[in-house]
Amino acid sequence: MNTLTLWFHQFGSPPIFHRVTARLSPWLYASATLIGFIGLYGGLVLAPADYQQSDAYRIIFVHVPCAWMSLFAYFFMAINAFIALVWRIKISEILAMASAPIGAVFTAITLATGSIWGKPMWGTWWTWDARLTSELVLLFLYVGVIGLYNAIEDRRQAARAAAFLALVGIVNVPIVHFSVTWWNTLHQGSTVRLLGPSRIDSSMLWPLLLLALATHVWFFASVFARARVSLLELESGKDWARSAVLGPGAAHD
Amino acid sequence: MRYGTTASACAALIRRDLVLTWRRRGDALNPAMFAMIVVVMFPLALGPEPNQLARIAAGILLVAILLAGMLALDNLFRSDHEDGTLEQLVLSPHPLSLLLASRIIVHWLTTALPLIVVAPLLAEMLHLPRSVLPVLLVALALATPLLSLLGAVCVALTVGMRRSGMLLALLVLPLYVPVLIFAAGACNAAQAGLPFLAPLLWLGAALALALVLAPMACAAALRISIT
Amino acid sequence: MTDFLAMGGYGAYVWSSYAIFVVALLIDFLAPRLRRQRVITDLGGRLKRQRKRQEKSA
Amino acid sequence: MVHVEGETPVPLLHARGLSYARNDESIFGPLDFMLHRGEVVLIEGDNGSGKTTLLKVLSGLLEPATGNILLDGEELTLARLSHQVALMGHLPGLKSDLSAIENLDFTIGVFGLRPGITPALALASVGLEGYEDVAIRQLSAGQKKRVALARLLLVPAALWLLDEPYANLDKEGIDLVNRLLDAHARRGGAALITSHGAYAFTTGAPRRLPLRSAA
Repeated sequence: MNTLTLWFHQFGSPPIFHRVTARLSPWLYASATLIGFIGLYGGLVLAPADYQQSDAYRIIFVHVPCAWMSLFAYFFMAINAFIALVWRIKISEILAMASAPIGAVFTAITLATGSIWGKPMWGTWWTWDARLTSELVLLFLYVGVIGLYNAIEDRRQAARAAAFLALVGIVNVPIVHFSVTWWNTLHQGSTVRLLGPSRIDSSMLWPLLLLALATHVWFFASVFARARVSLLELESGKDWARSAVLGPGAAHD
Repeated sequence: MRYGTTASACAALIRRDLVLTWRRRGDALNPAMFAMIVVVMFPLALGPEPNQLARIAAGILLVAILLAGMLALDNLFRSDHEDGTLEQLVLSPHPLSLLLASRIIVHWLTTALPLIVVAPLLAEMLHLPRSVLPVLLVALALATPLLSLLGAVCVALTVGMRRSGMLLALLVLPLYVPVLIFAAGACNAAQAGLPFLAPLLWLGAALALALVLAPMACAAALRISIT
Repeated sequence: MTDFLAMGGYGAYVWSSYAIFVVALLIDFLAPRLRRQRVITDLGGRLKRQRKRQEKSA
Repeated sequence: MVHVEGETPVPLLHARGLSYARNDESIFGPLDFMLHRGEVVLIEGDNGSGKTTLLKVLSGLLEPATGNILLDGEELTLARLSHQVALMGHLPGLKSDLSAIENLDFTIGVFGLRPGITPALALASVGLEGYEDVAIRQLSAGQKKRVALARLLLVPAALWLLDEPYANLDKEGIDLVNRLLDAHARRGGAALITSHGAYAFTTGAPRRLPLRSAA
């Protein structure tokens, strides 16, 4: 077994996963907020006003990274769901279910900031723009996975059922995106491209990329934190979990 | 607090139902999500043109919210019937119609209220003219308790059956027709600038009537179907 | 500073978007910690009961 | 036995010519019996002889086809009766999302509280101390039955109608039921129990009420 599979195998065992992520978590959160602040500073202060939308376009520095993140979270969920269903690895089951609420949060942020951005640009809060509509359908996919996971009593079975739904959903995401854009071109009444400012020059690009990196780091910090809690809940019968939760005293009775 | 009086029984029932809903608060959002999906379907089918959507917005909203309310009816008695608490309720010394009335009110609070809260958001999606929104909300505030009351009678009749979902829809929807007509009538009148008070008053009268008669009918129906 | 806040007249929209972003991430940060607290209290209760049962049967 | 000298005591429950039919196929034939305070009666009969139906009729859930039921000598009406009668069926009658204490608090809110006992005391007397705030979902079938028994202890009902009280209970559980029945009888209550043979009645031979299926 070469070092990579050994590492991966070790990472799969709950106590080690718990310890490693517990040590990693503060660093991840700290670096995410640090990079985020730098990006926000770049986007809000340094970047010049857009000649067409003046300062309203600065919503892009929140809207676009969250849109990318909502898709990334779904892929992360789907990959873990696949591993969980095929190799029955408990950790990837938990990671898949932990990433669903985070993806839903980022999708909700995208929708909210998108509709707020639409108000000054188009005069109405909600526009049936192709990307916003497919983002809304993505939110329903997330709600479906979370709803199914909470509806079933037994945690392991719930995770497997919701993982299967996530896999079915992953096929659906590109199809929805394609059909919505086709639907949008069919009714090509909509005018200017809402989501991008007329042109992206470098002074706007690097804050955007920094914020995208910050959201990705934040995602891993949050998915590890949530996974650790569900792991403790699932393994509360075992000694390692009890000693991790209640201090070494409680473990041996 | 003296135990065993009718007031304490209704209070205990309301408190228990609210705690139960809080324990399952994830499910409380299901009717709202269902209504949102149904509303999103229409622009996808009919096209996103704001003025076309605005004309049919009130109607779509009312139908979507009525259907969502109807779907939520099913768990009014089902879980109680399965774990035996419904039998205990029927056996209680207090007037069953009062207990069922408090049950229906809590059910309305936990299912229809989120629908009314989400209605402005859905109205915005369908570009409903801003002037019609208050009338729509008043119509919903009168129509949804009416639906819960009428629906409860039908649910009581089908409580023993296993696959009662579709049958419940067939029983309830004809009762919904007048409610829908008056609610939609009020909204369309408001949209056309005509006076819209009359249909709302009709809804209010029907609600007052149902508030008194429906719990009794529900109690009688429950006694029939509990055997 | 004030024109920075005004954001070219679109201050309300820009700052509300950023507020939603920060609040949502805060909720995402707090949710696992609250759940962890609930898991700890549940586990504590269960251990206490187990110890009481063992004493009773011992 | 609670006896007033010289004058026959008024029976707690008096069924006269009681029968029940479902789509006019008789479930149990005309039945006459009296139940005095302090008595525990065992209803015997094989499956399908209408034991559960009899309990439901006596509890007022079902209308009898013929005959009537007197409670403390007066005609039975549901409102008056329910303060006196507690029915424990096969289903536990507990909400699985709530904890044991929450279920019991709801019960005393609706059915009233017998003086001298609290939910916590009732749970302790059925051997479930420490399980007060455990959700019913996490309890075993036997423990759920014990919470249902605790509910019986809490309500001011004089007449207990128990349908298969010994089901799902271990040896210790069966002793618990017998102890509760004795205490209830000594307090001046009465009980009607249905059981198809699997009973371990220890305190003296109970009066039996054979229920022949009417076929």
